Amino acid sequence: MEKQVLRFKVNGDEYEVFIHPKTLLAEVIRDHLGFTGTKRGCETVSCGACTVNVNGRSVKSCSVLAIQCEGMEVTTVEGLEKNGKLSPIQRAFLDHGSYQCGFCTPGMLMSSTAFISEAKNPTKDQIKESIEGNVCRCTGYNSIVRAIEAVTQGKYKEE
Amino acid sequence: MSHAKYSVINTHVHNIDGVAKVTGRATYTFDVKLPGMLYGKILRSPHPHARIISIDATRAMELSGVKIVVTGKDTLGIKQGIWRRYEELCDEQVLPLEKVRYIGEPVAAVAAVTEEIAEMALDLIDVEYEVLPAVYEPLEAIKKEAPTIHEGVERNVNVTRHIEWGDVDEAFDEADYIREDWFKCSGQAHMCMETRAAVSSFTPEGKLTCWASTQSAYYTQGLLAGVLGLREGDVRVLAPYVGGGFGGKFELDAAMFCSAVMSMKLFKPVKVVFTREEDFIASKRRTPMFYYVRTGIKKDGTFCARESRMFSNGGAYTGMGATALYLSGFFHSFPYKWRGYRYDGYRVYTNTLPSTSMRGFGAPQAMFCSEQQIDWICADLGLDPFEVRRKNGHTEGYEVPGQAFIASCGLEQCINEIEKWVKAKGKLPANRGIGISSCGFMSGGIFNWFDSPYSFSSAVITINVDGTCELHVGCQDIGQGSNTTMAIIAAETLGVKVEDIRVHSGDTAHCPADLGAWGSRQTLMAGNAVKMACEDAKKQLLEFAYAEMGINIVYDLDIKDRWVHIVARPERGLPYGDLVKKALRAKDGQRIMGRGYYTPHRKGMISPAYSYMMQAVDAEVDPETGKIKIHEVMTAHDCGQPINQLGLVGQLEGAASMALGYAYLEDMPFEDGKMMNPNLVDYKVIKAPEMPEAGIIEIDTYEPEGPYGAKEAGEGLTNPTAAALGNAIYNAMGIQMKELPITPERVRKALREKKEQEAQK
Amino acid sequence: MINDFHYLKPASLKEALAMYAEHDDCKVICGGQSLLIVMRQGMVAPEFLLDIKHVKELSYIKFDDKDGLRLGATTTHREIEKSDVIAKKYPVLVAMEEKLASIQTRNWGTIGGNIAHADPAGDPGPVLIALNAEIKFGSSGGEKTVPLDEFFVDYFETKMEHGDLVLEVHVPTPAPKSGCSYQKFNLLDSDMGIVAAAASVTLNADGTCKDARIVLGNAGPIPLRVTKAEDLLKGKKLDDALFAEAGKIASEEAQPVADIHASEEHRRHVLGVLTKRMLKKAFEQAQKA
Amino acid sequence: MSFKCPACNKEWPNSKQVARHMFGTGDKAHRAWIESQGHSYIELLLAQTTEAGNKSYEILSDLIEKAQDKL
Repeated sequence: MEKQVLRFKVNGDEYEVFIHPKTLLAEVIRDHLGFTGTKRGCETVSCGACTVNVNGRSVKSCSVLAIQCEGMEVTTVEGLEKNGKLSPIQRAFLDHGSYQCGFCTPGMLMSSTAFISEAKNPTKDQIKESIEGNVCRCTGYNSIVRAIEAVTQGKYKEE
Repeated sequence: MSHAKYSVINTHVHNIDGVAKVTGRATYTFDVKLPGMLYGKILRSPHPHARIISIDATRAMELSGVKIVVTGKDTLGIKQGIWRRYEELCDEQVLPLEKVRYIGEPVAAVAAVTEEIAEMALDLIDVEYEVLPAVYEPLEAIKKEAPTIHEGVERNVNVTRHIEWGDVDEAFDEADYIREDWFKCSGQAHMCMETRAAVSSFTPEGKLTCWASTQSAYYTQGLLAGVLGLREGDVRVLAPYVGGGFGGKFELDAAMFCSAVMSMKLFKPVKVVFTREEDFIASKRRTPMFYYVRTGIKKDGTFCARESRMFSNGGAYTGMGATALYLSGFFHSFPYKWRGYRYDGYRVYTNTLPSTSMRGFGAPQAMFCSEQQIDWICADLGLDPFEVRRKNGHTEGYEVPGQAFIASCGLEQCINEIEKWVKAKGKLPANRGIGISSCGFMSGGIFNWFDSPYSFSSAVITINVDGTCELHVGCQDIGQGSNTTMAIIAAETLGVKVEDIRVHSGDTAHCPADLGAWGSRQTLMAGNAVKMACEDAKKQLLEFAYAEMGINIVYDLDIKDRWVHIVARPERGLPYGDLVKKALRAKDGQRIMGRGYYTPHRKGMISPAYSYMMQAVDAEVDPETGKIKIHEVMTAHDCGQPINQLGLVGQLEGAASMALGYAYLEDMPFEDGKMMNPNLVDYKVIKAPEMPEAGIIEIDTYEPEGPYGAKEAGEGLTNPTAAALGNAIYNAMGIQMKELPITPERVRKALREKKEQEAQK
Repeated sequence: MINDFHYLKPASLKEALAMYAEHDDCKVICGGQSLLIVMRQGMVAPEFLLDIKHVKELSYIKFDDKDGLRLGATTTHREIEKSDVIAKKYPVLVAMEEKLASIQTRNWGTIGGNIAHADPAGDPGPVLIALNAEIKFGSSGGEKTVPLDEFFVDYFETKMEHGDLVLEVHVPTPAPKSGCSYQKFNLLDSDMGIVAAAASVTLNADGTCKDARIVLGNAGPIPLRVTKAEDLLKGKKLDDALFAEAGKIASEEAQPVADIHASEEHRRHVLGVLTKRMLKKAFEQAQKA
Repeated sequence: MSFKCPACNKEWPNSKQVARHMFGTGDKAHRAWIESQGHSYIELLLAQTTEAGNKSYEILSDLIEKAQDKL
């Protein structure tokens, strides 16, 4: 019940927040730090819109207590872009029209980013499974899969 | 071919909102945060039908942090509805005064300093109900003994629709074969990723600003003004980025209404966001329909007559259901020529979640019945389903008697292309089959039940000194990419590049009124308005060009890729940017401004233009478990001249995923009026692993009424899929699926029945 | 909305056990992938929450040919899925993990947490029981090791008492000429099973069945061993007819409960089909092994 | 010749279209006229859906035709 201090890194910067232990990572990211790129679309850890990366691994930030991330490195969609240069997967999303309403896009990008970082020439099915924790109601996923595929095939380089 | 003709249209153009969306910069109503903002929550009815005896908020108000609790008594109690023109169809008080009619209906709303406190306060509001008998199914609700849901509405019949042409009975007499079937089509949740959300801010000068997740800022403005007793002009609605709509977000919802009511009492901003569960149980849904279909046909495959009866489960209120009732009946005749056609549609009130429009607008249900029955008839008579569809299909210049005129129609080419594709697949392994289904859809409804005094679409384009343009449109981008489509049309018309156009939309204070994003209307209607506005501006520019270039007035001038030139002598001209500077000077500094609008006239009863398509679904059934695997979807599609290449592919694939979900996954089971799966664990939307390849074959036609020959693309694509899957399963296993969704259990049941029948023979 | 709680963060296993022992109304969180959902629904509202996510001693994957596989309780699903040695020696575990929820959940959720949650629809239970796994749990008072198929007591209930933590899962080295396979029946690839079946088969030198285990998922209050079906196979030369017969018996032994996703009849039927198929698959692996 | 709606006097080329208009409108005035002819609006309406054919519309158009000279 007593608040506690949480020290961790978000998008490369040190943050110190004073929170109730019950506060979810998603709440700290959106409400305390104002990184509203991260969305929320359900209460059942089903939709993946809140996906962020913790120490390079994708997690659903609505299913993680922020306090558990003490000392860890969190990356949100705002952290993919480096001084105005978009990351390969972001550019691939643009080229392939891998978004429509855009509400699931930040989560999709974070799942893809984590997957791409560890995938060695994955199959189409592996790519599809890499985003099966993320719901998109608009695109039918195929354009997202094509974008991830293009990046894993080395068609997009870091700028 | 079109590429040669156009420099922007149907080329690879990034969505103009793309960067905002892939970097997290795009802010939705869900993200809006204002200084001093309070958070609202809604108390909902646990009963499907009950009289509200009393509401006591004393305990809630004692909770520290709670600012207000409002009930129906704190509102003007106005019964509202999107069918504003017809009083009897305005039947919904968002906060009801006397009684609740479905589980989840709002009863009271709280605003507090935090969302958590507001949620706690809900448990401290004491409501006394008198529970009333309830009814959940339309065929029960029309019985004499059924409870009355809306006073004075006999037998709970909400709206009826009769469509008829030709002498139906005579046409049936000519038929060699008549087949009758009953079908049951389920509901479906829109399941927008962004749940219903609104932030309202009312200020002492008596003006309301409302950020809303809506498909039509203009409708929201009109409806809010109506229920709050404000002038439309004093209500400003902002629809920033919208996280999906699919037909569920252009009525007045409880987030908009309750936030506004509370803000008006507190003079503070109030934010209300639905939880996913609220979005399931208390928004609205695709209309569940019972269809009786009787079709008469000649031995040679000529269609004679069709007669259909349809009961739809309207739920507690009208919403857009009245339109769905009509369109379902109309598109049930599509895309074929019937000598006699008769449809009687009945929308019946029940004590369930109200049903309304959803992508396809009643047509997916209608096609599920029609396109399957046609295949069964073909099997009964040994006819070729492709041939029969070709023989009876709409053609250019056909008039649907008294209903519609078909100016462009690529149906036959669609059928030919899909036939080729299917034949090329050759023989399939056991338990696997391909099903086909064809249909058409409208490019915007021409009806004005909202009673808008404004033209259906409007646009204003203003040219800055450097040649960049501000394009103001009222049409709403909800993810389908209309802002990009409008930018493309503007750039093509004006002869500039897409990056020269900044699109302003989703703000009633700055953008001209427009009916918004529904009925596949924006590309054609808003597109025409944008084209007209840009032609207006271009004409003004070219007047200066003639003077500037001092050429013979018989020459034609044009602008392409920022180059103003003589059409016959393209090398002779001047840069567009220079011309704009000169024109500005010549007009005493007035900016060049073009205006355009579109209002349909003499375009029949439904729509100015119709898209056509045929779709094939390749699916496999596990004969032991009944589980369905979709291998591939292929669609041949006539949307006139494609405008936005990437957007079109996205619409096709998105429609396929939503329509496949409707066909075999998504269901909204109710028990005693309670939805049993109001969450994303139990409500099954398709995910990446289930999504098959969904290809598209574009059939180029030219629609004279559309901008650059364009018509609808995206919504209609939801129509054929359920039927195509049904036909695939019929071809694979010889079973007829008459109920949606096609679940493994239903497949097994059908397989069992088939075995039993064969055993009897 | 999550109720308030006191947050306990032990630095070591010893401290964790001590803290758990001295706090009565206390729940343990590690990945929390199941716990936080029920806490958000207010169904679980402990006064204390003991976080063992950072107890490093419990996070390990050890294997040697004699002893077999040892998984520390806080090992994540994703670590198991990505382990080369597990892929080589226990491919069925990797296959099971690949279909367990989503990558995000597997990245944060742990094997110990999953088993302690004791959801009869959980994936690891049936597979590990088919592999003859045993589980070690303990409190400040001492440790116990029991076969996993004796660990589950009822829906969301295990043999563990207050103060007990899951410590380790031990999977023996697979016997020669044995195979094991698992499949769940669901509508979406990432869903829990509407029902599921795991089967393991071990053959004698002469090719007859030495041992068989059949464990059903979401077919009763616990991961359900269907011993009648198992006994049918032992000592026999296995063939499709026997697999089908075993499937029939399994579907009769099962105790599935109907919900909106499937009737009891459909669940029983599919359990029979899955049992038949998994036995055949396990048998074919055993022949190859 | 054209046919008038006995309730609101709107005109159509044939009586079936008038019947359709009366069912479609279904407001008090139109219901009242149908009731005055000894029929129940709602019963006719439901008969139209629960039975094949077009009986209700035929019954109503007959009534409308008979009523024409009185208009």
